[in-house]
Amino acid sequence: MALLHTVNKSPFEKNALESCIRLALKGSSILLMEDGVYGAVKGTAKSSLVAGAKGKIAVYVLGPDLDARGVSKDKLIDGVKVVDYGGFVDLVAQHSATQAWL
Amino acid sequence: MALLHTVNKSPFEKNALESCIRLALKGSSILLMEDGVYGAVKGTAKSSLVAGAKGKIAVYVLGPDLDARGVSKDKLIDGVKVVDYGGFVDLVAQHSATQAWL
Amino acid sequence: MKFGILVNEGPYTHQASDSAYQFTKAALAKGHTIDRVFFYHDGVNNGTRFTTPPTDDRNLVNLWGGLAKEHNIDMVVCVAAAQRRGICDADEAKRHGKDGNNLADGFRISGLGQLIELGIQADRLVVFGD
Amino acid sequence: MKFGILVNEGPYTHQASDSAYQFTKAALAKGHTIDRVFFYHDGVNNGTRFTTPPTDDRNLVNLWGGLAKEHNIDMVVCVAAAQRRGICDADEAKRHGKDGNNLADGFRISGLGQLIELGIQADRLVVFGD
Amino acid sequence: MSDEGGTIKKFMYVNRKAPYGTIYALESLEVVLIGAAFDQDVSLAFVDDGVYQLVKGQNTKGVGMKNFSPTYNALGDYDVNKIYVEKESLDARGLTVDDLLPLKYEDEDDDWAEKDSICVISSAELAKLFDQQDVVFSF
Amino acid sequence: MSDEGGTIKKFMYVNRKAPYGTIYALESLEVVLIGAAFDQDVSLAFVDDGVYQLVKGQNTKGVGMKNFSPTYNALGDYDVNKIYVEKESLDARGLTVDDLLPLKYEDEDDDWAEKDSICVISSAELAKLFDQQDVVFSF
Repeated sequence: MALLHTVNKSPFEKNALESCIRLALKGSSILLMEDGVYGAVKGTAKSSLVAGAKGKIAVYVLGPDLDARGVSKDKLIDGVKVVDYGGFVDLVAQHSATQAWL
Repeated sequence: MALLHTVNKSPFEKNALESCIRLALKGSSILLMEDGVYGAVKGTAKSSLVAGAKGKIAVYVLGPDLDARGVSKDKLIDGVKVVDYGGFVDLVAQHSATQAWL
Repeated sequence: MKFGILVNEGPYTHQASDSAYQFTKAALAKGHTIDRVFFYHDGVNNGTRFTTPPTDDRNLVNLWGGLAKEHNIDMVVCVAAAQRRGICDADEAKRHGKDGNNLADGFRISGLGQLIELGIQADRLVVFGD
Repeated sequence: MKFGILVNEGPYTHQASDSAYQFTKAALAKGHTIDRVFFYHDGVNNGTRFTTPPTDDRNLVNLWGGLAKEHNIDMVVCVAAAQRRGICDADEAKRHGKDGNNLADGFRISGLGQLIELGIQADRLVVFGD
Repeated sequence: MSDEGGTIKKFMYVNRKAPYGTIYALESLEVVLIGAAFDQDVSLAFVDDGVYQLVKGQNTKGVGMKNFSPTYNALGDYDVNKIYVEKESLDARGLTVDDLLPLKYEDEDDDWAEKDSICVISSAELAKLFDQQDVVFSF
Repeated sequence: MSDEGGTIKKFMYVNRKAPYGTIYALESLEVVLIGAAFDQDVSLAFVDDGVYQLVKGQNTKGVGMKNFSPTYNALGDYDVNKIYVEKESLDARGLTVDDLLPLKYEDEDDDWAEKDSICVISSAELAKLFDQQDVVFSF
């Protein structure tokens, strides 16, 4: 059993994603949601955060939040998986606890 | 006449101070207030932001906010000036307009 | 599974309330139960019936209230946080000498102990905030 | 000089309301005038009389109201922002079919035009937010 | 609606926050639309995550929120046509002007030709522009 | 007050925000104090700007706000004595444990000796600690 981390802040505006990755144990998962979804985009000044964590942590992104912000799925960093709210529920159930990086 | 910029966010948590310094014209002033006062402290991972801006921009810090947070004045970066709320009012009056970096 | 939900921000200002609502609906649709939704910090502002959002926008207070009614969910507004922010029911109004109250249908006011209890009883606690 | 003040956050949750209050007091003490304090976004939550902060803490709603009375300051709560957040006066309550209202003494509800007008008329506009 | 006896001030609205995660983008736009009736010299700046407000293709059906991005298209009709986007902010986010809404206005002084409202400028240019303002709104 | 039939869960309160600028630090502390009555296995973590909450010498007279930092001293009396501070966060802010409140508790299992509640640990150690929790509160 491992933790599910949720990050809802843009990595350009706040340090939440950076801190989450620093403190997420290998084998845990991160769900990027709300303004956090910008962290899942490739070719940005912050892409290295998620790209660098990939071997150690499974990274998910909330599809409805991508759509709201006009981020098309072909812009996502390779290996990032898109889930809907039902998938979010499943992730919470599958992990031992959820830690929100607010 | 030049702008007074106010920054009320910690430079460790948010990008406001960094953006303010990038977009503040030479000859303008910055007032660090609320959680922004942490940006005025020397010997931190973010001290270079204010230290690097000093030749170009006058940097002020709000004393009551320093006191609330237990930051003693001998920890401030050289050249940063401490003002109280009255001094804040004077700064607003002395500059052509105020820009808040929220 | 039994889920507990913590909402830390008011409606509209932050997406937290929307995200929590969508999550709660999805959890119910998957057959999970929602032990309680606890509203803390500015989250207490989800519980005022004085809200009138634009007609072409969602009404989050009513959405939460409707969900509570339909699925019999306990929705608790923290009393200490509510006092700081001007949310009260008839009892609270009387206790503090207020000339009215604004708690919406489907919500109740109670203490922080209800949040701790939720943490103990629920299989999972999910936090939505700023 | 004539100052205009814009407050974008509610009391307690963010320091913005405190900072704006301290600034306003200091400006008055220096002989400046305050053309208007405009409350926008969650700032409208500064204008509810249902607030009951802990007795050992400051009461920001009353502090603002007192300052308005003492110095005859126009304090305007934005109507659109107030509707989203459940702040209303008697007129607004009637218009939207609410069974009560919660606007505090010293505040009035009006439109965003009052903010633009403030920007035009004041010598300086100072913004306090999150 | 301007009864200020001809006072024209330079108003700058600075947008630094992403849409939807918080309401600042939406409520800032509401101020701009009301303000457009006052005959001031209005500019908008999109900096940092504010540039995300202008990204095209927004679809909020899944989050249950109101999609307010079409409203930016109306700015031209309100004579709000000085829209500055910081190049450094676009670059950091892997965006170009082609990712943004194609905001247009009709130029009254040039035979009503349709022109682009968005002007991508550097930090250095934007800093100079900020310095010329009489009133800077930030939300 | 625990009527849960002996369920003991690991509760972690994560504090990542500075005091006074926002209310999260204060209202988080209020949850910890109420929660202390429930006989759970409680830990507090101070990370990022959360470490500023514990800085000593806070004086809020000038800002007109309530100084709540003395309340941290009471945590030991409530049997809340596992207080973890991330070393990397202290280092980045130029702080050491000497800048923090000297939080103490009386160890019931060791002749009531007075001990330090604060334990400075690395990111790697804290990550392991987070992973063992049943409930993680963040505000």
